Amino acid sequence: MVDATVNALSGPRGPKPKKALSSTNIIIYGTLFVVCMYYLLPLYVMIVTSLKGMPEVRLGNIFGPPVEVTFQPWVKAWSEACTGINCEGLSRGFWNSVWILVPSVIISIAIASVSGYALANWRFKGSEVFFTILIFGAFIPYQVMIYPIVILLRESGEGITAVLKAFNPMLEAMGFEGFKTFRLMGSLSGLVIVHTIFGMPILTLLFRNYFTSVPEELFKAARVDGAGFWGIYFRIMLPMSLPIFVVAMILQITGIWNDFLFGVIYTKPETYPMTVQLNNIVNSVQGVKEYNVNMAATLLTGLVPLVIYFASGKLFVRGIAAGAVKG
Amino acid sequence: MTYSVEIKQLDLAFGAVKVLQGLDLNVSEGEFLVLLGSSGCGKSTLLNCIAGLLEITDGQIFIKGENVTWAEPSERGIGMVFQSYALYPQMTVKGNLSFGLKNAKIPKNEIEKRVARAAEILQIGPLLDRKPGALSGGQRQRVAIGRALVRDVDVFLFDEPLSNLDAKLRVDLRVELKRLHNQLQNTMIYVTHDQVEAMTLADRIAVMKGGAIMQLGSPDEIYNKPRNLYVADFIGSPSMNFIEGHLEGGRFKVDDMVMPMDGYAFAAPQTADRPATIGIRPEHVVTGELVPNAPLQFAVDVDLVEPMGSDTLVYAKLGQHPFRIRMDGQASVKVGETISIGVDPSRASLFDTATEDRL
Amino acid sequence: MAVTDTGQTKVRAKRPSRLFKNMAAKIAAIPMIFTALVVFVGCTLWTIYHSFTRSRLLPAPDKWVGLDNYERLWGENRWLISIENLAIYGLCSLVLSLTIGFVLAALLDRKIRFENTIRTIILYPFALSFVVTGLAWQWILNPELGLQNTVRNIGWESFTFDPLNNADIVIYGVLIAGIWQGSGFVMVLLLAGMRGIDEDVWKASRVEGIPAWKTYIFIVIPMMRPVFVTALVIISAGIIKVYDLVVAQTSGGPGIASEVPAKYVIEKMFQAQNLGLGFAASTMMLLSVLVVLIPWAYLEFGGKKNG
Amino acid sequence: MKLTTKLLAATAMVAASSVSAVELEVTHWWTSGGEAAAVSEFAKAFDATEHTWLDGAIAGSGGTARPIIISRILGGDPMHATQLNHGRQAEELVEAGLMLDLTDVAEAGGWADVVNPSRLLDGCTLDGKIYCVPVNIHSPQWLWLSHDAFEKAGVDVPADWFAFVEAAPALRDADVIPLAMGQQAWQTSLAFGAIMVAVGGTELYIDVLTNKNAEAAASEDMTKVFQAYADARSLSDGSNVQDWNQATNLVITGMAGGQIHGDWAQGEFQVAGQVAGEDYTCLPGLGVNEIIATGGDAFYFPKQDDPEIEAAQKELAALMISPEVQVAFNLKKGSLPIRGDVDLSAANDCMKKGLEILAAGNVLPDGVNAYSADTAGQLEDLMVEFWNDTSITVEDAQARYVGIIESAD
Repeated sequence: MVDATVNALSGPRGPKPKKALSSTNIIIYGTLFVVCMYYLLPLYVMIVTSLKGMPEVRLGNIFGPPVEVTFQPWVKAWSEACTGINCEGLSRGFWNSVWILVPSVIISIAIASVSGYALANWRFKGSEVFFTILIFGAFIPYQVMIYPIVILLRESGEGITAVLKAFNPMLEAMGFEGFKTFRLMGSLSGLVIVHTIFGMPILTLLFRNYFTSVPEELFKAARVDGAGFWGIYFRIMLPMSLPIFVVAMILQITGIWNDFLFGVIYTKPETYPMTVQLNNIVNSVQGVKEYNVNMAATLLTGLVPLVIYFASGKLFVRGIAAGAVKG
Repeated sequence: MTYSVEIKQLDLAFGAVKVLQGLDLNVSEGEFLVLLGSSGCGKSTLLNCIAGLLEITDGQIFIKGENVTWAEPSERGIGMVFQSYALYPQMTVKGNLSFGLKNAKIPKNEIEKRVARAAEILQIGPLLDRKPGALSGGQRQRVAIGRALVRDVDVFLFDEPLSNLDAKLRVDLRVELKRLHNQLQNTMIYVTHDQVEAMTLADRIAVMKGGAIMQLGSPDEIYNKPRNLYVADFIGSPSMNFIEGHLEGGRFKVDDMVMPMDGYAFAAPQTADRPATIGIRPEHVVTGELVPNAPLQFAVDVDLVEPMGSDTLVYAKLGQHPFRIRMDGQASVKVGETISIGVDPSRASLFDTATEDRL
Repeated sequence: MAVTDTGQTKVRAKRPSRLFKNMAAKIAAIPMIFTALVVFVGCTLWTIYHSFTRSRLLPAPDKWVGLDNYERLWGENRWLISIENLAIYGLCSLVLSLTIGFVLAALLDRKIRFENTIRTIILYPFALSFVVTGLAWQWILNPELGLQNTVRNIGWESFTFDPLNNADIVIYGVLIAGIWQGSGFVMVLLLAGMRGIDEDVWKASRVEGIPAWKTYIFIVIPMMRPVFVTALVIISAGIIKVYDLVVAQTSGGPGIASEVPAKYVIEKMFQAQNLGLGFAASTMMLLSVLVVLIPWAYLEFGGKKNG
Repeated sequence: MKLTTKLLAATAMVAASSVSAVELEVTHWWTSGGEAAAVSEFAKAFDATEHTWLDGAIAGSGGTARPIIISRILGGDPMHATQLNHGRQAEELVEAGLMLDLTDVAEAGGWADVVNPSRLLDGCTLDGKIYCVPVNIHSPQWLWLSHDAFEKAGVDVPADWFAFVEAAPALRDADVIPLAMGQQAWQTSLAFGAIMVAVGGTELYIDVLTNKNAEAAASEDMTKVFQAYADARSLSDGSNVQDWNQATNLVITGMAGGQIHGDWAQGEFQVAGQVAGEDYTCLPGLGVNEIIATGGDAFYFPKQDDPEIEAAQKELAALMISPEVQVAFNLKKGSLPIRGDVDLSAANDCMKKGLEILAAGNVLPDGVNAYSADTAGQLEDLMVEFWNDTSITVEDAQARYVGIIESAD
């Protein structure tokens, strides 16, 4: 399907509209214009609202451009907006999201690409069964698994703590400070694990399909040349699949950045990702709702995926289509 | 003597599907063996087993007398060339050639030496710093051969190496391969579905069908003395004419025709009477002024004529039986005409209709 | 030594153990196997089992109550409203996003100019999170200061469009935002499918003089059946998970008029401290996914073995 | 850590010998203006010790915050102290042994003698042990009225709920929403409780909410309550806000006539600089039955395995209930202190009304305490649904109400 989606970019196939100003053409371009307006409208409204002062917002013309442009709402949303007595604005959530994002993207892609590679080139007994379960797992509503994962994280946190603390007498004897309690639940590392787990089906599918499309003979040639599992992965497969890694990165960056559910359940206020903090800022009101600040905050949160989207262009399209469609 | 490659009772099954069964094959030192068959006959599978890319179910494989049944592909002393070239796209030609040597921890200067030698033999010196994407099909295939060459191995395995090339290039490279074999004198096992390649290249051909070797022999044997109906039908283009009839007292009878099989070399001296099938190659039929010299003569009705330039292929009817005749390109034959033809029974083949084996 | 210097000199003559065969691949696949077995299968079974127990704040595996939680669930108005909302939202967004997606794909497929720009515009909302989408539309649909007020200011005094504060139509307010966010994605899928169709089909229909719209309806759509089915499955799976959008846009309000099952589950589990009921509700969600998934899987993989 | 705190910590170390300075993370859902001001009083007082208050405010109502708090405690990542309504809510957590036993602190501080009404402490007690610190008394049954709004409408500020209902048409004519109401479930539920006390009387309230008497819930008196509640919802047409403080803000700005809400609404008036009696009026028990149900907030201290932290937790617990902190906190919060032995001369008009009622002993138990979170949630769902869906008849609603009470636990 990756190939089919490339078709999507290869150029139109339908009949060509006849003359430049035929009635069909007017209808087509007219419809598309209206459609584009509908899709652009909210972005436009968000931008103009975020640039207005509150008195102007209260005038009630959401479509009107700002009479007096002010960046105060942006400043406030970024560094001053309050949730409770914390008035650090969205910046904290932004950095939390970054700290969640970077390891999650790297780890999930590393694990999924190796899994996909093992599935495509090194099938073993039962590997297809695990893969099928994994793909079906992608359709299981998260709600079914959320609670047991809380328990899993807690128990493994305690297990790791027990292991670490076993070294404490030794470390203390050597004059070092002992290990503290290690927690997965509520910590960034816990959320990274959750993102890795739930990113696994789609990424593994993506990589498996890609590696399957790599000619098998290439793999055979490498084996004849004496390369093993990791040798072929790092020396042959990895260098020739950079595009698919970029696609996976786009997929994961937007997906993890936009996550709300896991952020709200598996973290705590200090480690809230940006989306959760955004919701808190907008829905935690001190007297009057400051719509301009809210919209600035909303835009700030949407900025990262938007930048990724506009910068990556066709790769984004390829990513979502490849991630969504079975190969 | 030790064979270069020796396969004993090889079984391969994917689940319940048996792909290869009880297969035995010996390849002598320096021999050029071609595995020939239509797709799905198991020829590539067998090659992959020899290379160690497929794990066999039962049996043993020896290379140079060493039991390599469970060895890794790189431990077997083989080099392999693939149909799709299978060059590593991100490496230069040089990188491609030296990848296997690096994996085997060969010293650097030795690598240089071997790469240079291979480049010289294959005349790909100027291409060493290019990436495969910048090469033509023929150049890629040379690099692929070079990759096997640098490994300095005893056995070369070719998996339909010329199939992806266009017709003209294929002929050129075929000739070059033959020359290479003459020069290197390595054992080569070569898989193809193209009988011309097989006939031109092979010291011996193994015709395969359904995971078994139908006939193993020199190109001449395969062509002139096919061991069964399948091989007879498979080799030769256009393929052999078959007519079902009876063998009675050393004569072949069909309808009201009787063909004395004088000069035919029977496999067994006293062959009992039985239903039999005669096979006559279209190119072994003579026409025109040569007919009177032929031991057997018939008259056939011409159905269709296909002029092919060098030859003319005539579709005719011998009694009720369709019969193809390859004639000279200059022959002028018209549809509806009745012509006389001559056949030499010593060049024909006779098969037992029931067992399909050569009589 | 028979084997050349490129190979190692040590050659295994014995068959290696099956377990250790392919060992590196097996080790590398451990995270995947863990995810598949422990998380996807294990956690799901755990939840299903506990949906039959009287678990409140803490899981109580020993307090078996049979179908009590399910009885309570289906007797509860809030759940019924959630299901009804999901049905309305699901059906409308399926029909609308497939229709809109197809029409847009067909329009974009007609060799128009600015195709890339238009596609970029239609798809960008998909890059945004549901929280951002919900908040943006919450603001646009704000009755005092948003769309309604603007239209009234222009002069249409009686104009009323206030879905977020009207319990009867609030789910359509959510739907508008949902369609805005997701229809571009459906368009891309369908466009990819459309371009996967052999171009000779278009040549043939032009030779026979069939009008374009007829070609789309009678030839292109039937040929795109697999793409439609895939899109359907993906949209459905997404619909059942709808949570953030509702939380951000309406918080389930006014009242409980825009509640959805996903939100119901989270709230029963973590807020009302009735884990058992939450598990029962999430098991129902799982069931509804299976209702979509199993026929699809049967159709897709029924004949052939390999995915 | 700042240098001053370090110095403080150093001196405290000498004074308190073995106690070293720690940071305590405290979660709560007090995020509105008045609430945030109140909670910073706790923080200030605690920071004045050698320890540090790490604020973990969770935005949204208790409904949003509780799941986060509970999942963290259950998930093995407990905060050091947290707000939770006492009563049934935390019962299972205590039973599971996840909460710190504060009995020794309570005995040292003589909580049993100072906490008034003593019922508040009962809510913190399980099997004779004390697990939480009640910090304030909240009574939900108040009617808040905007003087501005009634002036606009040209009618007197009503003295009770019934007068308010009569004045409503005049408010409508003046383009004022008579009754402000946030759309979150707990707010409509709270209003129902208030109307129940006012219209149905205390006996009915106790019978239904404390004794879980389904017959009483089916009685005719209860029908009247539902009727009055149905009338109230028609008064709130046009009040399209979600959060309670937004609704209060409608009253503060005179855009709405009144709001049925708890005494914490007072904090918002205070932040807006309004004066009770001049800018707004508060009517406990909706002015009908001058009686208040006493719920309140409490702090729990999830168990930690670090003795230093445990010592600091106990210190915070003792601090929260100390007289000075109680006064400072409650004045900002608009709630009543949990001890009768403090000086509240600084309290405003509304608070004094509450104190008087409290002193007179006209108190009711809070509905929250009697029901499990599960049942409370069901009741809230019913109330908010009824409030928002005018097609549900009074009879239907009552029938469903009876059903929930019957199966309550």
